[in-house]
Amino acid sequence: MQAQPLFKKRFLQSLSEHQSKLLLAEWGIPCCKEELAKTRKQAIDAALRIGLPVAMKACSPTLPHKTQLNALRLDLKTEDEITKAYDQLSNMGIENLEGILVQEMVQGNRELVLGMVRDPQFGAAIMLGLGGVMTEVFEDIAFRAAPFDQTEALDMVDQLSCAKMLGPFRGQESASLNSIANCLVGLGELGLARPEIREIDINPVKIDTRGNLVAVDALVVLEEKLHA
Amino acid sequence: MQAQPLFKKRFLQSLSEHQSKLLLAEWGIPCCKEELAKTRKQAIDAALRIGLPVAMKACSPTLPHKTQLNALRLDLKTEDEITKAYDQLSNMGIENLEGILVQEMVQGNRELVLGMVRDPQFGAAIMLGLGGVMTEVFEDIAFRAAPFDQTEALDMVDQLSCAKMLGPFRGQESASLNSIANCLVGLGELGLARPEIREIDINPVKIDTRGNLVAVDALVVLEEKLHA
Amino acid sequence: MPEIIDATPLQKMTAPKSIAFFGASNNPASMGTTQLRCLLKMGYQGKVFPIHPRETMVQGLQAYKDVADLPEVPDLAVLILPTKVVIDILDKCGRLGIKKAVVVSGGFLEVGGEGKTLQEELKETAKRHGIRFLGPNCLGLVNTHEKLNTTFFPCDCDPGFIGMVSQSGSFVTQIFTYLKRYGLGFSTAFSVGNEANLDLVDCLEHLSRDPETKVITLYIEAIRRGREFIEAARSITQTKPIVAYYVGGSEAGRQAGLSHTGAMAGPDPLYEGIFRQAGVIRAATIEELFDFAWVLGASPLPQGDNMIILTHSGGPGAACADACGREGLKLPELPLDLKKALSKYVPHTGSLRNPVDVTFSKNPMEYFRDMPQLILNNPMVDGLLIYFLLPGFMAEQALEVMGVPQEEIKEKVGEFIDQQAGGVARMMKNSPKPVLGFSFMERDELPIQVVQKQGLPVLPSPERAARAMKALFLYKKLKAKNNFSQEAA
Amino acid sequence: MPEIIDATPLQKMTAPKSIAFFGASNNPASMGTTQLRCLLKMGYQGKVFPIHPRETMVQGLQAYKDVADLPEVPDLAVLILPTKVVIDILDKCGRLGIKKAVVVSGGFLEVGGEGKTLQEELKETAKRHGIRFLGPNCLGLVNTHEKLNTTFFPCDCDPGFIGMVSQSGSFVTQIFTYLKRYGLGFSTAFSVGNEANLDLVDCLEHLSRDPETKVITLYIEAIRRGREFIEAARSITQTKPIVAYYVGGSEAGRQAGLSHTGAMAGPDPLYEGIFRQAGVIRAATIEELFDFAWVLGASPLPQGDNMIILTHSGGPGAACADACGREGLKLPELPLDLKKALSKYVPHTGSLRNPVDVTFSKNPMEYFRDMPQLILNNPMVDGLLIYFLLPGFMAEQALEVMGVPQEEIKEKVGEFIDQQAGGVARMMKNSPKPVLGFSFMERDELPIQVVQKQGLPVLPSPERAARAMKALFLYKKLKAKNNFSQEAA
Repeated sequence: MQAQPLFKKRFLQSLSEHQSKLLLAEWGIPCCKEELAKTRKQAIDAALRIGLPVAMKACSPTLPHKTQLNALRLDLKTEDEITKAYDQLSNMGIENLEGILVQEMVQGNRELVLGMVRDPQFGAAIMLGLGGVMTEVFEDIAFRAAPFDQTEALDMVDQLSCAKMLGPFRGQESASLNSIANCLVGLGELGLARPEIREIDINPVKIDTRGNLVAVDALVVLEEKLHA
Repeated sequence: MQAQPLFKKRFLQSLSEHQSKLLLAEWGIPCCKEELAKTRKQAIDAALRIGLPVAMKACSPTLPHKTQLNALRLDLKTEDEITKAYDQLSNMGIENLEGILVQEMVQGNRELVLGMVRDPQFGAAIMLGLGGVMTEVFEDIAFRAAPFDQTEALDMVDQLSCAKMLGPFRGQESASLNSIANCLVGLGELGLARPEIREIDINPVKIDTRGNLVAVDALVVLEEKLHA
Repeated sequence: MPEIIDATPLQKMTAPKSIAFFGASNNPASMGTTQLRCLLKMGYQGKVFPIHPRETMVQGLQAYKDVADLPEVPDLAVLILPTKVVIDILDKCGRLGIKKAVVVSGGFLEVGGEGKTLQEELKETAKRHGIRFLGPNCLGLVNTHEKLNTTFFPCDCDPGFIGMVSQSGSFVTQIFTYLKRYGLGFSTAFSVGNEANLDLVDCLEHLSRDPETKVITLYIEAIRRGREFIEAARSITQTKPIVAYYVGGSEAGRQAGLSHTGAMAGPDPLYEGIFRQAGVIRAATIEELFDFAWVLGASPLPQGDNMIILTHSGGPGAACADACGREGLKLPELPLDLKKALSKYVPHTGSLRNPVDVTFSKNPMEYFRDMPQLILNNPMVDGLLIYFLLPGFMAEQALEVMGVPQEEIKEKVGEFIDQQAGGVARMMKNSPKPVLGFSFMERDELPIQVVQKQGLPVLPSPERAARAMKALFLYKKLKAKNNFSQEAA
Repeated sequence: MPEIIDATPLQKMTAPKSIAFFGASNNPASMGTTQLRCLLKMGYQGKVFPIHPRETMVQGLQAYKDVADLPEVPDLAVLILPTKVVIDILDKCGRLGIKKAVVVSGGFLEVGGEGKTLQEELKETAKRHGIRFLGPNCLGLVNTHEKLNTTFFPCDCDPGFIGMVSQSGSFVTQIFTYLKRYGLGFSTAFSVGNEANLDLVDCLEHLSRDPETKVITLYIEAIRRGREFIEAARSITQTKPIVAYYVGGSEAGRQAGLSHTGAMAGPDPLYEGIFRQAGVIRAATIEELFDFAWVLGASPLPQGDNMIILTHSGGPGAACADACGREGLKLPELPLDLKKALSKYVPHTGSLRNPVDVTFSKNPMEYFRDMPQLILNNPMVDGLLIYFLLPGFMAEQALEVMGVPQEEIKEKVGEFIDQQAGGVARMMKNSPKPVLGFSFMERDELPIQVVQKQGLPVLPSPERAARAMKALFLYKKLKAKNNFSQEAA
C-alpha cells in the first residue's frame, strides 16, 4: 500500500500502465481498449472511438498506485466531462507524465488479479487471485512456477476459494476458464523470457458480463532499465 | 439467487425496499438518502434535493432482487438521464410498483451485509458479514442470538475474516465500529419486538469514505401481513 | 463443598448411596447384565439392588422380585428393560419414592410413531411422582469419584476433572481408554439420550456446581433450549470453562434463499456464533475437545498472546512455531534482559531467538526448571510451550555419563526422573502463567507420565499444543468480553 | 528388484555391506558412542570398523587407529568428529577409495563465518575423490530393512514402507516411537543437514527407486533446487506418492510491497502452489504427514469422492460425516439396491442412511466382512470409512454369549479376533477401493493390532480418517492432472 516511497528509495523502475499493457498484450493478455491522449482533443477523439462512457487516468511510470492519488476518473459520458477530467489529471503535477489514458469502462463485477514475482529458488512464480479491493483482505491466491501448461493453469483456478464466482454469477455468464488459463500460461512465458522483469501486477482483470477477461490496470516493475 | 419463484409459491410477503428502510431507520439503522418518486418531476426534484449523481430503482414489495431484473440505474448526473431512467423503470411492467426510488450514490468500496433470520431454537439470529457481490462467494459471516449488547456486537466484527478492511483502507477512513455495533444491537431488538418478521437482509451496507455506515439496499420478509 | 453440590437436583443421581437395577441377570447376552458388571467392576461402594422376576441372586447380589420389596428407598433406579414395561416400572419406582432414574431402554421418540406417545406417557409418569430421569435411549452416567458407571463399557480411569454432557453415548463410553492414555478421566459424564426429562442444559448446570469438575465438555448434535443454553453457558463460563464439539452443521439444514441471510444461516455458522456469545470454546475434532479440556482444566490462563517456545530439537520447535503463527499467537523476539539471562544455557550452535533452541543440555534441570523459570518470570511473556524429548533410555544414558554404575542405573532412573519432574512442578507452581508441554512420546514413557502427574499437560504433537494454547487464550478473551458485558449491564 | 535400486548412486549408502565408524568410543558421554550403540543395537548385519586413535576395542568390536589400516574398503564412512579434523579424515577416506559418507559433525555453514569456508573445503575434498555424502550437521540415515541406524536414537520399528527426507534430524529420530505405535516404520529415512553434497532432491530420487519405499515423506524448511524439485517430484508422483510437511512459511519472508503480487508472495502460498504443481500432498501437521503416508502407502486410490461410512455408534459416525463434509468428500444416499441388501443386517433402531449405523451387530463377521463387501461392490461407492470399536473385553463377552466356557475364553479370544481380522483382510482383498478404519482404541488393543497387521490402516479418530481419505482422493486428482499434462505435451 505504501509502495511509492520504497519505490523511489530503491531506484527501481516500472513501466507506465500503458506501456505495461502493450507488453502484456504481446504475450496474449487481453487488455481493455485504451488510447494515450496528449491533448484535450485527442482525449475526446479517443473516447468517441472507444465508445462512451470512458475512464481516464494519469499515465506515468512513477505512479504505480493511481487510486491513492485520485489520479483516476470514472464513467465519463460527455465531452465536457472528458475535457474537465483531462485538465484535472494533466495539472496534478505528476512526474514523468506520459499523457492521459482514455479507457473503455468494462462492465461486470467480478475481478481477478494476475501477477508475477521472481523467486530466488523457483524463478518466475505466477499468481492468480481474487482481484479488486478485496485482494489483500482475503489473499485468496494461487501460485505456480513457470513454465506450466493450460491444465496446470486450470488447477490454479480450482484452488481459489472464489472459484464459484467464475460460474454463472448474478445474471452474468460463466467466465471463460480457458482464457484465464491462457493468460496464466502467457504470463509464465513472459516471466521466463524477460528476466529483467521483477514483478507484474494485473489488477483488476475484469470478467465482463459476457464472461470475457479484460485487464483494466497493469504494472510491470523492472529490476533495472528494460533493454527492449 | 432464485428467490422469486419460491417467494411466489410460498405466498410470503415482503416489504418494498423503501418500506423496509423506513422500518429499519426507526430501529437506528442509518439508511441512504432516498425519496420515492411517482412522476418524472418528482424524480428530478428529489435528485436535486439529494444531490447529484443519484441512483434510481424500481420499488415494489414483489421485487426483492433488483439487479437480476436490471431494475436499477446508477450514477445519473443530468435531468435527461434521470428522466430516461424514470421512464425505463416505470415501463418494465413490474407488479405492485410503489414508485421509483431516487437515492444518493454512496461513495466507498467497502460493503457489509447485516441480516436477521428466525431460528426455531435460538429465536432472532442476527448476521453480520462481508457484503456486496462477494457475500455468497466467501460467506464470511458471524451470527449472534438476540438480544445482545454492544460488546458482543463488536465481537461479531472481530470474528470476520474481512475485519481488516474496517481499519484505514485504501485511502479511506476507518469504519466506525460503534456504528456497526449499534446497528447490530438495533437489529436484534427489532427482531425480538416484531416476531412477524421472518428475515431481514440489508445488503449492501456501505462504509463511506469517511467511515460512516449507510444502508443502500434492504429487504424485510414477513411471515404474514405486517400488523403495523 | 458438599453444600454446593447438594443444591443441585442431580446430586442423588450422580452420587447415589443405593441403586435399584432393572434388567440385569446372570445371562451374559443381556445388555443389562453387562451394565451391572461394569458398575460392580468399577468398585461402586453404595448398595445395589438387582430387581429380577425370577432370579434370587444376580451377579452375587441378592435379587428382588419387585421394587416394592426393597428394604429401603434407593436414591436411583437404572432401567434396562423392554420398552413396553418401562412406564409401569417407573411408576412403581415413583410409588416407592425413588426420585431419580436412568432410562436406558430405547423404543421411544427416536423410533417415531407409537414411540412418541410412549415417551409422552413416560414423561407424564415421571412428572406425577416428581422423578427426574436421564434418557430414554441413553447409557446413563459415569462418575469416577463415586466409582459409578451405569454404561456397558468398563471404566478404569482414575478420578478425573473433565465433566461431559453428550448427545451420543459413544463419547461417554468409548472414550475411556482414550482419556486413560493421557491420565485423564471424567468427573461426571452424562449420556442424555432423548432428553425427555433432564436435558443438556440441566446436566450442564449440575456440572457447573460439581466441585470435582474443573472443565465441562459437550458433544452436541442439536441444542433444544436455545436461549436457556446461552444464558446458562454464558454465566457458567465466567468461572468454569466449557468446550463443545458440534457436528449437526449439515448443509441440509439451510433454508431456501428467501434472503441472502436466510441462504447463509446454516446451523454451523449459527452455532459458531452462539458458542462465542456464550463464552464456549469450540473444538473442531474429538481430539481437540479433550486436548482443550485438559489444558483448560489444568492450566492458568495467559494474560496475552505472547508465547515463548523452548526446545532442544529444531524440527519440533519449528513445527510448533508454524502452528502458533497459524493460530494467531505471537512469538516475540526475546527481550534483551531475558536473552542475556538465557545465554549461559544455550551453546553457540543453539538459538536465542524464539523458539529458544538449546540443541543439547548437559544438565536436564536447566532445561526443565531454570530456563522455564527465567522465561516465565519475564513480564513480556504470557505463556510457555516446551518440547519434551524424554525417553527413559536417555535418562539412563545421562546417569551413565554421570558415572552411576551400570547395575544401579535401572533403580536410579526413577529417582532421576522424579527429580526432573519435581523441577518442572516447582517451576510451574512459581508462575501464574500457562506452561504446555509437547512430545511425540506418550504416557507409556515414564518421564512423560511423571511430568503429567505433576499437573503439566504434555500434548502429543507440537501443533496440538499450539492449538491448545490458543484455546486458553481464546477462553481468556471470551471471558473478558462477557464479563465486560455483564458489568456494563 | 535389486537392479533398480543399484541404479541409484545412494545404494551403497543406504545398504552398505561395511561401515567405517569415526568418533565412537567406550565413553558413554560421547555422541559417537551413542550412535554406534544404536547401530549395533538395531542388529546391523554388515561389518563395522570403529576407527579410534587410542582404543583397540570399541563396544566389543576391533578398533583401528587409522582408516588406512582397514582390511577392506568399506562402503560407507560415518564421521562424528570435531569439526577441525573432518576434512582431513574425509580426505583419507577418499584416498582409501570410500565413496559414501555421513558427516554428522557440525560447525560448518550453519555457524557462518569460517564454517562457510570449511564447508566449501569439505565439498571440494569430496568432489576430488568422487565421494557423495550426507550432511554435514545431520544425523545420517535409517533403513529398517537393512537394520541400519546411524542416529543417536534407538530404532526398534519393524521394517516399514515410509521413506523420509528431512531437513530436521528430529523427524528422523524422535518419531520412531510414534511410528511404532501404529505399526509403521521408515523404509529409509535421511537427515540431510546442510545439504552440502547430497540434497533433498537427490534423496527423493533415491527413494523413488527404492522398492521398499511405497510412499515418500518430506520435512521441508526451504527447497534449494526449486525447478529440479518440481520436475523430480512431478515425475515421481506419477507412480509413488509424496507427502510434504512444510514449516518455512513465515511472514518475515515476504517482500515489501512493490506490487500487490509481491506483497502476497509469501513463501507459504508459493510452496502451496509448488506442491500442487508437483503432485505432492501437503500435510498441515506432523500427525497428518504420517497419517497420509500410512494410507497412501497401504490403500488403493478412490476413483471418485463418494464415500460410505459404516458404524455401530452414532457419535463417531456423525463426527466422521461432519469431517467428510468439511473436507469436501461426498456422502451420498445409499443406492436403493444397496439399501435393500444391507437392510437385513440393520435393526430398526439403526440407520440405512449414510452413515450406515447398525447400532449393534450380533455377528461381528457381518459388520467386518459381509456389509463392507456389499458396500464396496456397489459401483456408486468410491471408498469406505469404517468405525472399529474392538476392545478385547468385547470379544471375550461375545465368546461368553456364544457359550464358550469361562476357562477357555482367554485362549479362544485370540483365535476369534484373528478370524475377524481375516474377514476384514478378505473383504479388502476383494475390492480395488480404499477402506480406512477409525477408532479411539490404539494398537495396544489386540483386535486393532491384528486388523492393522492385515494391512488395514485404522486411524485414531474419525476426523483423521476423513482427512486421510481426502488425501487419497486429492492424490488421485493431482496424479490425473499431471498425467493429462504429460500426455498433452
